[in-house]
Amino acid sequence: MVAISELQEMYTDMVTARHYEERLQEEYLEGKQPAFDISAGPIPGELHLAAGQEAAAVGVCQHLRDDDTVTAPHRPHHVAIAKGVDLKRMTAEIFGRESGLCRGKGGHMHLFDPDVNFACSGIIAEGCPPAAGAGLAAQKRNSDSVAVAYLGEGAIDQGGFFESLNFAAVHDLPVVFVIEDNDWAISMPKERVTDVDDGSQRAAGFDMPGVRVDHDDAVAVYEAAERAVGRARDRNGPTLMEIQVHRRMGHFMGDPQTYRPEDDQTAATERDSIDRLEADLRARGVEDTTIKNLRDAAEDRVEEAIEWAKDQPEPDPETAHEDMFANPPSGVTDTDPEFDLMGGDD
Amino acid sequence: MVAISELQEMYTDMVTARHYEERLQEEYLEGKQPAFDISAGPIPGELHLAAGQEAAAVGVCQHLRDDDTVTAPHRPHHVAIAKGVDLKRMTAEIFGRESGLCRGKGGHMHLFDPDVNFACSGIIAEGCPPAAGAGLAAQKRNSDSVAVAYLGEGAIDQGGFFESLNFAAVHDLPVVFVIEDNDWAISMPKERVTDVDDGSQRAAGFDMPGVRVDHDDAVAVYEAAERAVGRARDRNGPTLMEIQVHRRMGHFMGDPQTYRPEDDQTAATERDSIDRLEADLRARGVEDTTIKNLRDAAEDRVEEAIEWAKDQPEPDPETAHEDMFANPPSGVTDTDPEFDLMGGDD
Amino acid sequence: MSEQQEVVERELTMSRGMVEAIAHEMRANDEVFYMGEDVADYGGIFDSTEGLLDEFGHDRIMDVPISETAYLGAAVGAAQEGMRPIAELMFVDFFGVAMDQIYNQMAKNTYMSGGSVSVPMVLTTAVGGTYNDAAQHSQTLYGTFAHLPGMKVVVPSTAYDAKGLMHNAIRDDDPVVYMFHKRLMGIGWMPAPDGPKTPVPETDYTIPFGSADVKREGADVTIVTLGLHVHRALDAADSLAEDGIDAEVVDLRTLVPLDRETILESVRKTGTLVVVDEDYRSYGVTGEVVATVTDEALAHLDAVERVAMPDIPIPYARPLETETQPQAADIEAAVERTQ
Amino acid sequence: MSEQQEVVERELTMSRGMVEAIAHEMRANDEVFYMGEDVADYGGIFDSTEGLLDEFGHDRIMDVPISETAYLGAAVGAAQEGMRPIAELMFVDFFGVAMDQIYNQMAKNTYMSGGSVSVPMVLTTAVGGTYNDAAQHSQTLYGTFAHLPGMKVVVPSTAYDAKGLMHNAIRDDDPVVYMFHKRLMGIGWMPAPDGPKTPVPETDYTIPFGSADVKREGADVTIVTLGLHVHRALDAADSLAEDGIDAEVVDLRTLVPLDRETILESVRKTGTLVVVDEDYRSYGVTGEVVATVTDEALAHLDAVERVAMPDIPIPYARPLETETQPQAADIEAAVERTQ
Ligand SMILES: Cc1ncc(C[n+]2csc(CCOP(=O)(O)OP(=O)(O)O)c2C)c(N)n1
Ligand SMILES: Cc1ncc(C[n+]2csc(CCOP(=O)(O)OP(=O)(O)O)c2C)c(N)n1
Ligand SMILES: [Mg+2]
Ligand SMILES: [Mg+2]
Repeated sequence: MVAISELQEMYTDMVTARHYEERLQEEYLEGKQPAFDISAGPIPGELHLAAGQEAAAVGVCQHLRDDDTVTAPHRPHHVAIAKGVDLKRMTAEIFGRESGLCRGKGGHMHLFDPDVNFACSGIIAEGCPPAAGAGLAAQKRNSDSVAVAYLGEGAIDQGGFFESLNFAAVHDLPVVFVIEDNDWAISMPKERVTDVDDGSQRAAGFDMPGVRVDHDDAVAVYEAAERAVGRARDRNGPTLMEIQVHRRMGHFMGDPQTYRPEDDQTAATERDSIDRLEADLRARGVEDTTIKNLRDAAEDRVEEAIEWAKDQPEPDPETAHEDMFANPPSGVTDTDPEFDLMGGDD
Repeated sequence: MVAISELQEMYTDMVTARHYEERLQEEYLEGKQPAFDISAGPIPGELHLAAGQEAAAVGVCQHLRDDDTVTAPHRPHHVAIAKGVDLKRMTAEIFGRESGLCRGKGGHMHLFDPDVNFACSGIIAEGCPPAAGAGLAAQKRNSDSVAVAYLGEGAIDQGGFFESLNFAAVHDLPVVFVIEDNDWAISMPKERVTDVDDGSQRAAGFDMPGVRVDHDDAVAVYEAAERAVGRARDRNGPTLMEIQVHRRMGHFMGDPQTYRPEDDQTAATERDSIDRLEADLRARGVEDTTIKNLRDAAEDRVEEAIEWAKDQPEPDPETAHEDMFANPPSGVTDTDPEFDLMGGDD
Repeated sequence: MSEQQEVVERELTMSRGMVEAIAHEMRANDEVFYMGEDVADYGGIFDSTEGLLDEFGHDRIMDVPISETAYLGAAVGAAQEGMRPIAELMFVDFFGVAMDQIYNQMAKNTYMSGGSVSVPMVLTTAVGGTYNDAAQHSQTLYGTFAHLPGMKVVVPSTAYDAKGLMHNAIRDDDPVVYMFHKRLMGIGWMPAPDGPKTPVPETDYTIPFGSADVKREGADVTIVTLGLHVHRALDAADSLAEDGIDAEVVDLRTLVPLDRETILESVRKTGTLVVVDEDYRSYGVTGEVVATVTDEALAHLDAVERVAMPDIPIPYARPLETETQPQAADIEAAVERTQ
Repeated sequence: MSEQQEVVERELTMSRGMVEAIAHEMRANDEVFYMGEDVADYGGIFDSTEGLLDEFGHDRIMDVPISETAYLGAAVGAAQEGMRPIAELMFVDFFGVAMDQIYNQMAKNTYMSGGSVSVPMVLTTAVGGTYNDAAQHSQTLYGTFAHLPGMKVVVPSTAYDAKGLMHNAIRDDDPVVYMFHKRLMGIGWMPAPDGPKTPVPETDYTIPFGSADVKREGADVTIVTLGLHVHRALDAADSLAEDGIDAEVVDLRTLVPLDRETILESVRKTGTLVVVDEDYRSYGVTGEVVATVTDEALAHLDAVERVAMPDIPIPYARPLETETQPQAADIEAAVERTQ
């Protein structure tokens, strides 16, 4: 049975993530007034928010340490929060500020926090191979850290995903692949793009265990992930998990969602995962005031991060030309060696 | 039960293919004397021969018509022969001659014969998507032709293969994917690259039927393919087949095969698929002389094709600059339209 | 102006120009269909198929799984069967997941088959920055596609060109890569500059590939560019005119084939070349245009400047993206350096 | 020649030079490993790992499934964890199945992370034609890789350079694409010309990136080239010398960074530039080298020629490949046209 302290941690992260997305939505849209203009306002670029998907983030990441690696896709904030990414610097990055995680160069789809081994990428399924690589590094170094790759249910038709499953399986890598099934890939419902309702069935072709958690219950995710992460940590190889979640917002901010039937929203809003976990907490005897305190603290932390971020300066344009390489372009040396090559090439 | 006439056709194609590969091997290696030099001799480039894999070619292609499409990989000759590709022009292409199928531009990995809808490509698994596209075209045109994509067992870890399975499955395309399992991908034995012994299991993740023929028996292949091709032709969707075959030669000519245990060769040579079909023919009452006649005719046809090809002129160097485009580079017209665009762009 | 010329007043956005050509060709030919992610119910993230689903239905305006290798390759296969697919790569930045189908199959099959096979397909794709979508969603990659042989590469800058080039692309029996700049499309949520909205004839017409268009005539300097930067160059030219510098602006319209004649003619006249490109500076469009001139008209060349995206991934924050992307002011400054 | 100079007599093939550097670095650093198809028991189809399995075993010389996206991406992931993988793409022509990992992840992560992440990996890959392997197995694609920012791009032409550049590549904290030309490796079944076999010191040494090497000094014309064509240019230079034309041959050695200084210095001296490239002519290396000179030294440039693969897929038959690939005689003719 999950310890109450863990439930409370998960609850805190879920509330943090939910409030975070709602606040970013506000900040983002406010800036696009009067007519939505993607180039206006304090948050640049596209914005993919994950409200409704928190259970998948916290239920898995609760089992992870800082030295475990996580890769996330274009919808990364909830996972980043659950993995412990620096919230202030992440927010500053999303607002395109100098003190952002990536000095304003990456943005919301390309957040890197090496302190907790978190990274994301905006190309569908392409976070899977690097996660396999992190698992490979752990294996080669004989360490017991693990790697987790998140992806959407729309990403399970992409070649890189399959290749990564096979690569992880044949090398017994400590990797967990986590599919967040929110039923939609932008405007495409999942039945339009694959015949398989349960994405975890893809594992069968690789002799890898596949498991689906068919409702966005943080506790159920926690339990399934305990086995999957444990299997990886014990060097028993990879697992594929799929978790049913819900996309409460548009694909990106500004998405008119005209393709989406109304009841798709109502049904799912009813089974909200945060309410569910809150009910669990109550059932386990946690007081209302404790819950309220957790919630308030989480919300305060979000506000603080956003305020801090908005106070940060924008990057100096000249810094655009920095950070191309870790070493100078010439590599580790810039002096040519001197040898006397007999009749050789000099 | 397979009609005797069909058995005889398959036998003829198998003998043709086997003799063809043996003769090409001779021609190729002869030219590389004394020390193997890949740039010398009458056949340019790499050469991947398919001796030992004939059952997979004939058992499937026996069910195909000229308007059905086949894509093959880098080891294409046996499939091309079974599909009815023009043997003389194919041979001329392999010898790099002007009257080759591709005027000497494609070569042995890039044979195109639009008369029988045959094509091949040297990039692993990348023949699968175009085969799916041929199936899509048949579906859109309401025709009952089908498409078959051949690939090696080493190709089933490549992204494009998986994506094609899913694409074909979700659109119910008339496509059959045929894995030729010869146990090796160049020097890599299959257990080193995937955990799954039976590649047709990959189908499960797409809710597609998968079937394996675990010995290179042309009749068994014929029967399994009858169902798969029939399913496609009847618009019931795709099938994944895997067929155990045997690579009797090196991966390419000149392959030292030092990585290959001796008994890998002996075991498989014993269960040769041509001998097996010959025994079936005898069991079905076909006379020795008939068999010998079939064999002789097949061998004669091969000799004739090779002689013809070697007699063909090499292409004029200048023709290298032809065939870039079907239309002129300017497209369908080279005159600009004339309009009076009010205050517009002219 | 000849007597027969049709007078055109109706103005369209670039997206409407492009879509009108597609719809026209689809009506005329049952074998034309469009495949891509979110092209059906959504109408294309960048309005490339807006409204087509209603008229043509899901069979001909097909949503596909996020499997670019599979569906672009399927387009190759269907094209080889004689159909005329249009397949969309949502952002050109995603080419890396499907490049083998694009360049090893689509682009090469005609040649490798010695002309016995043709691949009459159009690959449409959105390009370009200006809205802070960062390194994986803002590139043009013009040079990457133009370098690899076998594809005709089209980059419209106005609604008029978009329509005529699309008609030519669909009717062409060869693979055409049609790169539309997001900022020019006239999408509601991404306001376009004024230039791309132009009069567009209702009738169909084809603009041949390899015919660059002199969008502004001038005597002092030749600015060669394409896509979004045609409009930035025109802005720069306007303000240069105030300083008495008369710039000619050449819109390449297609990179393959490249209209070398028009470039040469202009440089022979002005003696000065400024090449402007939104793609990365090195090993790309700017070098090729410069070398085109040195190949044939070195003696006429008095001054050269290149204005392009520096060789760095496109940064996210607004001041950083603006710093790296060539602005009208950068073009002006480059021209001034040549005088 | 300074007193301390070590005299080197031992000659190696280019493959041995490359492998020696890899073995040295693997001995020195447990975190270096090599992944690729057929790199273990086979020793690399083009001898890139010949002999390494015996010393280092299957854990460090790893065969991988034919899943370039997965294993090249795994190298990116392992590199970001601080390991130093070397990952081989058997032929550069296969880049299309894995280009997203190569250019959107490997090449961009350092910049996109604002420098907080580095990707210390080497991507090795075989390039080049001359043995009739046709359109999907004979390219160099130099321009394709050099155009996209974030990768250092290395092309050795001799055993000496191959070793020193490989040492630098493995020790470098950035992604390096190391393109070795099949014809230069000295593989038993693909005889190399004489040039690439050179004296190679037993000790380790690094050749900095961005230092072009003047392989032959000359006063009359600058031939800028790389890879196989260094040797063809040297052959051409020998025969030009008989006609009294003294050619300087500049071997770029790396395309990124590009040693623009050495090119400029040479052209300032000779006034004449001939660029020779085995890659496709348009939008590639030749244009960039030409524009490098027009950017900085237009006034010094009296004549320019480009000698490159025409913009067509590489044909199979021997007379066709020979026709399209730049030969020593083509270089000679180009030089003569400039005089
Ligand atoms: C290779 C690639 N193709 C297409 C896209 C465009 N794209 C971004 S998100 C998305 C939908 C993803 O759906 P899913 O994986 O279910 O994730 P969700 O958005 O639902 O979280 C698409 C098609 C992309 N980023 N990369
Ligand atoms: C994408 C890609 N990667 C690697 C190769 C090099 N290659 C050619 S054949 C081959 C082995 C293929 O094995 P398999 O699919 O089993 O076919 P077989 O050779 O056994 O017929 C490899 C790795 C290639 N052609 N394409
Ligand atoms: Mg989804
Ligand atoms: Mg095999």
